[in-house]
Amino acid sequence: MTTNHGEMREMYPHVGEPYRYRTDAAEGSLTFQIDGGVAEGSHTAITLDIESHESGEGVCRDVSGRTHHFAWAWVGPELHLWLDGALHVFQRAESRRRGRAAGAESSEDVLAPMPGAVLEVLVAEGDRVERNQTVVLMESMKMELVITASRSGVVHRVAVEAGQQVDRGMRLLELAPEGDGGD
Amino acid sequence: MTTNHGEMREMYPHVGEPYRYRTDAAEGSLTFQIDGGVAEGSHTAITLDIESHESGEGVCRDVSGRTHHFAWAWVGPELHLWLDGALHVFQRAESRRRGRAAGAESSEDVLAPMPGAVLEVLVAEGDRVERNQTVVLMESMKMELVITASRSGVVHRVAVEAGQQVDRGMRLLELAPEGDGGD
Amino acid sequence: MFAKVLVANRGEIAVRINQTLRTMGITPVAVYSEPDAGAPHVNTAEQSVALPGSTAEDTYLNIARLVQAARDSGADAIHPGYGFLSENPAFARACQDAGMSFIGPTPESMAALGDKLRSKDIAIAAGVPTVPSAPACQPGDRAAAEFAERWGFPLMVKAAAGGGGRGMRLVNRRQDLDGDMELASREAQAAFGDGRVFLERYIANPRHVEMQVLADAHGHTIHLGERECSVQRRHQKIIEETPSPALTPELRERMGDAAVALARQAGYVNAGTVEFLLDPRSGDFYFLEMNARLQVEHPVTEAVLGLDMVEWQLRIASGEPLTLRQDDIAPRGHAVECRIYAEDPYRDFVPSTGTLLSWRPSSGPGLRLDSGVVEGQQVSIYYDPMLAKLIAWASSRELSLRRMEVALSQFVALGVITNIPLLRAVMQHAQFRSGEYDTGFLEWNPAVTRPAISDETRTMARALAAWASEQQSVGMDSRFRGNDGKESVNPWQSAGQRRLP
Amino acid sequence: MFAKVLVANRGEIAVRINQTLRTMGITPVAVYSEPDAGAPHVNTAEQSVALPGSTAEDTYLNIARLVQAARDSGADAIHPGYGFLSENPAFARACQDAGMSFIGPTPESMAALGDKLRSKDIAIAAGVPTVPSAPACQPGDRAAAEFAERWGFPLMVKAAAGGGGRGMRLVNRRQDLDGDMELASREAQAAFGDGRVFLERYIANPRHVEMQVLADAHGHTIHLGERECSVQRRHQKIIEETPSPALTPELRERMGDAAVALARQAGYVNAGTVEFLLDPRSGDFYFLEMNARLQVEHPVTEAVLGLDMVEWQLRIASGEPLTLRQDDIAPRGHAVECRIYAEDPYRDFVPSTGTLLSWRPSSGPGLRLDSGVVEGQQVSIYYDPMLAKLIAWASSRELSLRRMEVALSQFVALGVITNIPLLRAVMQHAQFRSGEYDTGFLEWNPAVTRPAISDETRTMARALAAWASEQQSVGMDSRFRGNDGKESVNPWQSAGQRRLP
Repeated sequence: MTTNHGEMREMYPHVGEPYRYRTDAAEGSLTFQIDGGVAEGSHTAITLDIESHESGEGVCRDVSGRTHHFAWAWVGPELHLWLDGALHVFQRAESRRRGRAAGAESSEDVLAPMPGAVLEVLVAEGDRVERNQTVVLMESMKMELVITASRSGVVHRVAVEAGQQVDRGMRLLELAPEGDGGD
Repeated sequence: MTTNHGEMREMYPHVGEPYRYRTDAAEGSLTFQIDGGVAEGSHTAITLDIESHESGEGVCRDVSGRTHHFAWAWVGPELHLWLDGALHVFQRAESRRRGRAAGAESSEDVLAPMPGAVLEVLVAEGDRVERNQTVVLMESMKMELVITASRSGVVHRVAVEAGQQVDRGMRLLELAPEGDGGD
Repeated sequence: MFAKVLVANRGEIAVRINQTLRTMGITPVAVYSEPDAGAPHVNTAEQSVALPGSTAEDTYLNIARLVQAARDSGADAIHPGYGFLSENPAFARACQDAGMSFIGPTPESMAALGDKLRSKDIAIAAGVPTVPSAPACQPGDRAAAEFAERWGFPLMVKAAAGGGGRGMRLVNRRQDLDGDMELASREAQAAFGDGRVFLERYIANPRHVEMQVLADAHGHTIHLGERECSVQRRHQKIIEETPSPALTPELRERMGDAAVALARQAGYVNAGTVEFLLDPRSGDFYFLEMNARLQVEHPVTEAVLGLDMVEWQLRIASGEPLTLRQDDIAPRGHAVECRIYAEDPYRDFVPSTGTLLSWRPSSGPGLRLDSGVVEGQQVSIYYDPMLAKLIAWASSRELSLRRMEVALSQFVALGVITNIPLLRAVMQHAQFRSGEYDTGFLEWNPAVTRPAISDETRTMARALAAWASEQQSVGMDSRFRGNDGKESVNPWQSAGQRRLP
Repeated sequence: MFAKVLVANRGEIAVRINQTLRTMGITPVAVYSEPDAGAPHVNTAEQSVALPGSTAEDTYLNIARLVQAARDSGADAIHPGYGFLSENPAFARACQDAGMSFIGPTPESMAALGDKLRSKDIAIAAGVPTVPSAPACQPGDRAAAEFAERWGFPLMVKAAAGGGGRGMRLVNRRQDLDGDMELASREAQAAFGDGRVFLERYIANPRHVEMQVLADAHGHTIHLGERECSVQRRHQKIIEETPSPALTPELRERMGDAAVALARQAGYVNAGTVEFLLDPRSGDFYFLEMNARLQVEHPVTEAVLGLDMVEWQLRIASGEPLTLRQDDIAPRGHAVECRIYAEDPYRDFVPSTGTLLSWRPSSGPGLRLDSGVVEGQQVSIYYDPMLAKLIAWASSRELSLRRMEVALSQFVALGVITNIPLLRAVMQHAQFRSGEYDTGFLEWNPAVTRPAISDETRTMARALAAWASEQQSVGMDSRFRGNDGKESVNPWQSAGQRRLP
């Protein structure tokens, strides 16, 4: 009997609190103890037979014999798990960026949510912006994207200009620090 | 302009002599000089645009614009190349087993041509066998396979018994050495 | 018949056209932008021409380059697919001027149908119902009052010269009519320099039902039945089916006759689609527009009729007569299509990009996949996020919806976020299954655009995520495409020991 | 209708049955041997039971274990697929004894049809032509001489108790008749303890044409037209098509009537296939055997008729009446199926094993894939080497053959050797295209079992091999499924700089 444990965090479709797991392998099956997550302090357990495949596909069976098809791939630090037709995204809890509170939405930066082209920057350095104010317009895949400020503050730096191509996660604007970054 | 060169050998569907190649990259295209192979001393050249993909697929275009779909994978030391629906297998010339003349079919051993089960061993140690004599019957994928001796000689050792599972390339019989191994 | 056809498009529709061209023994020529180098629409062609640049404007919308590519490659015809230049009369004319056939209608009928006012005139001339409207009138006019009297409220006020929503207002109550007409007129004056407004009946929650038409160059025009396209997000269809659950045989015949009359009136040749708004309560239908090209959702028609629309497009464009008679058109069973988009159904359909790390479509009886991508491909920002179309056919609507639902649940796609879970939720939805839905379906049922994951599934997903994460740690996720001279190991791994029964 | 059905099979047919079960809202239960853990027939089911062991005998042929698995999982019926236990009356009886429905005919009619002599008697009783034969006779008999007189040479001598080719001889000349009968009789005596022999007419180079039959439990039997299965290697079909190029409407009707009469005579219920040898010169046909199960090649019938054979099998087994009338059976277009085997077409069809490193089937209009494997899967030694079936439909035979040929040329399979190039060569072959072929096709055309690669293609392959080999050297073939926390790099690599037009 071998035991593993660790901590994961759901990112999609629900963003949840981290959960802890413990895995016990015995009798050809794996028993998972899942703690936390949906409601802090909750505890669930599930026992699965898992047959997997190096190309990233597998099948698992619960104790009732019900059989589920799954597949997985790493997208950067994200573990994308496909299960019976639905996507679930996870991260290892320890791989989240340090210095940033788990679940916090605030940031000093306004980032590009996806790759695309900048159509228009609606603010200038030194401007005061309100939370949810539209600051940049982008275009991606024939769609216009409205980028809003995640908090109120003063624009410290404009990092892009109209017409520029940006990658996902690229900084568009930097807001001046304000207190401890809480919202 | 960068130049590469090397030596390859066709294994399937035709087993051919090794050929040498030289690749010159220029103007967005690759020009291949192919020497030897079909007829020793022959020389052909072809210029291709190649777009490839890390998942092992690609498309190439010759100077007339004709476009071909290809894919490749390494199966052990063999390069399996799929081109417009047909399989071609190659090896790097240097990766062939040393001490064995290129193209020679003779060997001291009778090997399993594919995985399967041994049905019957028709010879015993010390038996004299003729070239192409049936020495072992195997079963694989509901088919009976007839294994013949690749040369005349005396059975030095029987390495398997009836009912045994064997992998591809596993030795079934060993023939006693006879002269320099030529056929 | 043509010997070589340039396909001025990309993605699934270019692949699909390549397939029929090759089936007919015609050489397809692909064009491709830089991000599309090596994409499936290139490797399914037999010849290809690079278009420098990445944006649609530089490549698939560049008339001069496309005509040049066709000329250089020796093509004798151009197929525009849908989107891009498919309804651009200047492109059709440029092809003809270069001595090549354009696979579609004449530039003249394309231009007429592309203009909203002209196409409405054509419909009226053909006796096809359009949305009732009162001619240009002033606030307080007797004509306005009479129109309001006749049709009731709500009503639309629209700018005669209008477009883009400017000068347009929904009038809910009689007492607002004059005021709203004033406002609309001022807006129209400001926007277009033309303050004329008119009243139009407001069709609440219509169904979107369209009729497929085929017309040859010898005056023979038929319709191929309808497609129901009412499930839409942001006014874009995502699910289509045929037959429509809303049509009686009598209504089908009337709509089909209307579509044929309109195509004849427009002098239409080749495949086209007449779109209607259908009021499911009254059974009245109104001409919306005619799409002068192959439609995205044409495969559902192919599935129930057993024909190849692109084959007919090519035959007609090469001058062959349409040998099908209206009586030959006998649909068999039911077909549904789902458009698979790289977009997040739970975050306002925002497009998703990335590398398709897994792309393993379901297959089997009654299923067809028209795909523009392969595993390992980059989904870029440059073009429409539609990856593929899945089509399910079965002997009844109930079975084809369930076949689709099963196929969606088996469709492995990883690396980009797709709308597959939304499509599946619609297939399972009681209202959709009942057939009683309209273009407001997603609006009235916001629950389908929210994730619905049972606690049991969530626990299983968490367990599997933990497991997969551990697999990586112990190096079991190593590349199986070995090049180390050793035989591949058995790729099946078992968790723990083998179970005994 | 059933709630839960155990599928006592593996590979593509188990996957295909799962698909229809789920479409009909019935829970499929898979069984699997150890090498099949995680195979597609398991992950397309909703429930599964492990069968310990690897060999067919221990697993898919183990009646007791299969019945136990069905009982344990709560299944109310068992579908046997084809092969394995599908024509084993003891299995059908064991299912019934355990209180479960067997989806197929009764054990009694299965047993009768499984016996060559009894099935020939049934055919004769039904008035169905069988191969002419002289009753058991001695060398020098008048009966033997008269039979030889009537039918000419060559003739077959067969052992009355025979089987497996023993006691069987082809007699080419009159002067050999007595001697060959002596020899055959002695062989038969030695082999079976029964020296009786009889003469049978030798049908040289027949076509293999079969009729699909459906019969319900209420006495209603129809046929669904024919399938032409004459392209065979080692007496196993590899390509099937419908309609047969050899059948006139009149011949089709006669063969269909014969098949229905035979099924009725046998008290047959459910889907079955009556196989005939057709003498293409005379138009005479002879009963060969009846397959009391679903046939591998059933999808071509589904493609032209627009129905689901497994759906009908389930309806009939659950007692529903067959609502199709003979007049409803109206084929549309033409369909062809190719069986994709892991075998080397150039080395006497020797099976090939290994890991499927690439498996990227073609898809699109008119194509259907029934596959039992996925990329990354191990193709093992344990079972039949058929990987998948590809089915192409089009409006004409010419187009469906070409559609198939194109699809085969686009079907990427790497890691095991497949017969795809052979299938493609047949699709391109003038004699096959003409429709004038028989069961000797591969024998008469050995060139299609030899590689035919043009010098140009060979040079291109060598160049690409050199290129791919260099790619590996410089590390460009690195795994793109990254786990290093960095975004994947753009997976498209360009050789050299970008071309300008």
